[in-house]
Amino acid sequence: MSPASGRVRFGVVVFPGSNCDTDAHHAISTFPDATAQYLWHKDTDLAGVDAVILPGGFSYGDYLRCGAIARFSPIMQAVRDFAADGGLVIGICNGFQILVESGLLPGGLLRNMGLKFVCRYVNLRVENPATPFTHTCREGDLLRIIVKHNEGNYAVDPTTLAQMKARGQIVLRYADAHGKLTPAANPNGSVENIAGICNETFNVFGMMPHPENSVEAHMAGGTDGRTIFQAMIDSALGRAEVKA
Amino acid sequence: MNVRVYVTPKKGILDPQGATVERALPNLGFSGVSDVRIGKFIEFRLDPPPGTTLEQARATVDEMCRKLLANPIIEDFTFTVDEG
Amino acid sequence: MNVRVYVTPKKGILDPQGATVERALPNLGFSGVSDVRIGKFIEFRLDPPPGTTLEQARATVDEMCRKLLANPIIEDFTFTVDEG
Amino acid sequence: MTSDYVSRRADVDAAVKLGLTADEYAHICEIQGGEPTYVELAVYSLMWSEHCSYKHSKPVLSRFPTSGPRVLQGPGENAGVVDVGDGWAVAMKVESHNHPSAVEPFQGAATGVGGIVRDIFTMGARPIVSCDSLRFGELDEPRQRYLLDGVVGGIAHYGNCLGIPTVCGEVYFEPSYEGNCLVNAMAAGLLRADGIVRAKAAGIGNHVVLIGNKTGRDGIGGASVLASQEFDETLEEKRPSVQVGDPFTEKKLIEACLELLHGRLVVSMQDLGAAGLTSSSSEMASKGMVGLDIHADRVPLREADMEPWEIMISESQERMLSIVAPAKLAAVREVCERWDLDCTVIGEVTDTKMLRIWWHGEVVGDIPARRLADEAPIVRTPSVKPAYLVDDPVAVTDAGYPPAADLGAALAELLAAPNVADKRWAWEQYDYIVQANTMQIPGGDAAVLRIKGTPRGIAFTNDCNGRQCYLDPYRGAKAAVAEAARNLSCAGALPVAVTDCLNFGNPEKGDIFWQFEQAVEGMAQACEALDTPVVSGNVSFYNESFGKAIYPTPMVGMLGLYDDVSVHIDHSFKDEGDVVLLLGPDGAWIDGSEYQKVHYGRVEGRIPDVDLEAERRLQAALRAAIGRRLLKSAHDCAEGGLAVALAECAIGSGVNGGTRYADPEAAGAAGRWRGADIGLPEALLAAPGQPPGAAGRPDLALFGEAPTRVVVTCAADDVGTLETLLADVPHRRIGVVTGEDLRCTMAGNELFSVPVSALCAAYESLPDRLA
Ligand SMILES: Nc1ncnc2c1ncn2[C@@H]1O[C@H](COP(=O)(O)OP(=O)(O)O)[C@@H](O)[C@H]1O
Ligand SMILES: [Mg+2]
Repeated sequence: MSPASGRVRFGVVVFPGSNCDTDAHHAISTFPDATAQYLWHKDTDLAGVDAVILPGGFSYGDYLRCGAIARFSPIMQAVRDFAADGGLVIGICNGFQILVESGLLPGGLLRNMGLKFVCRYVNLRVENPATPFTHTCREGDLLRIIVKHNEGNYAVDPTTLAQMKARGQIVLRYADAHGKLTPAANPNGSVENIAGICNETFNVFGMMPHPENSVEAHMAGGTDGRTIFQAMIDSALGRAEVKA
Repeated sequence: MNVRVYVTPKKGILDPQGATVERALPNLGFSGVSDVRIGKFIEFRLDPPPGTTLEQARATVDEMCRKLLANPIIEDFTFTVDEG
Repeated sequence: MNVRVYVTPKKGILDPQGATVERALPNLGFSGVSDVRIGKFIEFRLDPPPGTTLEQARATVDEMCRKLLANPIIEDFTFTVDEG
Repeated sequence: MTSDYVSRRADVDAAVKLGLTADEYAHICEIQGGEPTYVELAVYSLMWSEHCSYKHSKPVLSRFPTSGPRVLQGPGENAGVVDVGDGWAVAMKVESHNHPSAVEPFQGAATGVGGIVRDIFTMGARPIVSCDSLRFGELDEPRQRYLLDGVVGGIAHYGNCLGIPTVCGEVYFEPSYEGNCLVNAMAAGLLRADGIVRAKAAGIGNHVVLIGNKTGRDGIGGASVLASQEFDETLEEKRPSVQVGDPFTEKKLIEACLELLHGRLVVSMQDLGAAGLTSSSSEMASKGMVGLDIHADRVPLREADMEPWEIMISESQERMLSIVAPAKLAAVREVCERWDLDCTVIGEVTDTKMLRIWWHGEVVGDIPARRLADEAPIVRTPSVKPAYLVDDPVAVTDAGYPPAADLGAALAELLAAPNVADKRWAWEQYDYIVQANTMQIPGGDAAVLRIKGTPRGIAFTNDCNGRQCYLDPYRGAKAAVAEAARNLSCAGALPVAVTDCLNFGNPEKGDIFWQFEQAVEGMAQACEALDTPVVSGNVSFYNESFGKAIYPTPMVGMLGLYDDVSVHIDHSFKDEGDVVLLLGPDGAWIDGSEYQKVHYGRVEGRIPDVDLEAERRLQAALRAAIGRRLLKSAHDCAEGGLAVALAECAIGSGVNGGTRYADPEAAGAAGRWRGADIGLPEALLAAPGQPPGAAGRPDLALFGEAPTRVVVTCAADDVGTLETLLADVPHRRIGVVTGEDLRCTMAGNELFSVPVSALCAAYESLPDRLA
């Protein structure tokens, strides 16, 4: 896929209750080779965007289960079709929750082990750099990015987990400052410190931490989140050869 | 019709809330409690089109549970439908 | 003993979850649903000291509900205790 | 044919049951030209309550300076508005939710956030900041831990869902708050300076439109005597007086209302807060000098069988009232539909100047709006100096205060004290980064945010030391303003405006009223001297339990500005070899200090008075130095005195992006801890104005408290330039940043030397106390 304009067009889906939609939009605007536009949850097509962001927040108040109601939004059918065609979709936090509720990603996200919302910088160890979302990294790189959620405790049955590991679908894990996967480094009790996963075809990615809040050097969050979006941009522009 | 849906964390899936409550109870002086599982209890009225049988209504509720009220990957559910 | 506790939002109190689910259902093709209330469903095993009567066990569970499992200011609860 | 609602009239007994006095009832009869209907009485009883009418506080509040070149809107609207440059303005306000939080901490605090946020976006401002100032009893009480847990959880639940960063706050624990916790929620929003919306009804014939949640019997517990006693015996006994927050609906309201306001689809807007529809409609009518007809039977209900008076006074959350021209109604409905919000025409603007309440075609209440909303009879309480202060307190002397034997241990003890210890446990539950404006996260002196698209920025802080206000309400309140300004100046921001929440006991008592007057006087003087007018605020009286009042707690929320926000600094030590300076006068007092409370278990004495002129000079010099990028860190000396301030600077060095390195070993290995070698001059022991007992007491030099003191660091090369800039401000070089221990000597004698990692462990021990 190589957008004609030379700039990758990101669509940021706005659900009622999304609240990191503007942050995602802003983050993309800091990349010279990308533009962002909002997509309304009641829309039925993606307006020709090259990549989709399902942003963080509390779609439908996170009532019932996070992401449970949003997944029925009209736009989600278009997102499903787009993903089936190999389009790049990233779900961040609530977006990740919507992707698992939609069945676009395996597993589920439970209440944090500590039963409290947690807003904290974490270290993410890159487990699989051969994805359209991480090819800018090397295996074992540590990214310092903020998490902020109440339900980020990833759970999946052992059989599926084993398959996911074998295929390299585990993309990011919570680690300590030395890259060790310790329980203390895990902010939510997620199985095997999982922080981000891909689907089997590596074009749909969900992560609990918020790369969009780490894109500007002068802000509190630093810049480690840029690499994720840069990877997506390069992939969409066909600049990167990413094995799937 | 009155519908009651009971959603519980799937067996084998961690239940952070249940685990925390189980740990808290002895400190409050309650002993002998185990296997705490915390789920959801959903009640509603269902007024199906006239002529709907109880069986049909149950099928509708089952579908509602599967699609929305529970997430079968992490949750189990049961329900009751009473006429009235 | 097997205990099941049903916690519901008190009558008259706002239940934003229930209201939001109720609003969502018609869009999913489920009509005729009203009065949705969402609460908690808690199950656990209770192994009281030998010689405890069912009455005593019920009193204990009642106290557990009041103190921890439900918030009596905004929630009602009921429960069942089965021997077994 | 008239219904019961009109034919039955309320007598004085009913009025008294609703909390009105016989005099007030007589006044009502006079205004109404006879006995009021029950609906009218219910409406009066709420509008003339202390909460809505400010009947005790109004004359005293007029003492505050409220104007200035930057003030675009002072007190009197939903929020104050301050010009911040480049065509931008900031709306700010604080509100208390003390009593609801004491009953149900989670929902009480949550709805407190919801209420203050509505005050902000009603002005046409996009809410960008939320702050919370909290007070509880001592933590060893399980009930207090329960309250703390619930309140923090409720604030997190609501604020996080709205996507408004909670960037600053404070938490104090004192026995006086045991039966009456304080939950003060502050919020601020950004708007165009020419886009301020005022809550004024206008345009005869325009629609009155209710937007948002349905109306239930929330928060009408107090008035339910009407139902049970007189009106309708069949109504349910139990009424939920606890309000449950629905942040999802409020998030949709924010988006929809800002769209309506920015698109000029509505004439004006007002949130429904205390006294619900009654206060919002009467205030809008009064401000616009028009009348409003409200058809209570058209209000969408959550419970079918509500009475008109219940509908008028219900405090159901997440509702907005707006005035809409008929031609714009369809467009307004369209926006509300898009956001899945109810939108109902419930009345119209009239030229009668009356608030007229209709019920199925009949007028059941007809009240002059202005008299209801703005002319509640003022109550004057004669003030009396409290018994505990009748003999003017004197500064404490050595007697009964043997110096701590191990100063390092005393420092650790202070760092672990709940009032000093790191509050990360609380603020980690808040999303402090959403909206991508946060430059300085919680944990420092002030929160700093940028204004996107400009070089500008803003800073916020909340401050009030209730213990000091108890010992001297005048000096303590003055100190609260000075400290708030100092916190902003430490971050490099220019303090420009105040919003305040005045939490006191029962104002009908002379001694409480005296505390109130004294505190307002102290605040007013400090606000004048520091050029920080009061643009909005809130008064919370009756904070008592079992007849005992809380410490007087005049909480100060302050806004600071940057023309160039990139100059901002934080409090943590930066580089090996940086020079440490102490700015401000010598001398520190044990009176009212944390050291006095923690180490000696006492609260007494005479707290020092802030020299406002010295304060102003110090802060100006500090900001000038930061503006010229001469400083690497700056930190205010507050609870725990100089030693705690130094320890916090050192502990802060182990922080990266808000997270402390999880294990101190890793931090050490990464060379992240920055200790310091501090040599204190003996002059600190015999400062002018200090009681003779302080001589020879290094512990007081370390832990004593005094206003107007700041610890700063700068590169060794810059000290000379800095000292020139500090010419008219007392200052001393007291050490250098070095190593990984905090070491302190006086005249060659070591006072203490402690690894920073150990100080950090003490500082982070709060969660252990909550388990
Ligand atoms: N202590 C105070 N200092 C300054 N202004 C105050 C103070 N208390 C109340 N006000 C102002 O009085 C008005 C009424 O306050 P309040 O009843 O809290 O408003 P609302 O009900 O809209 O939240 C507001 O404009 C508020 O800013
Ligand atoms: Mg208001």
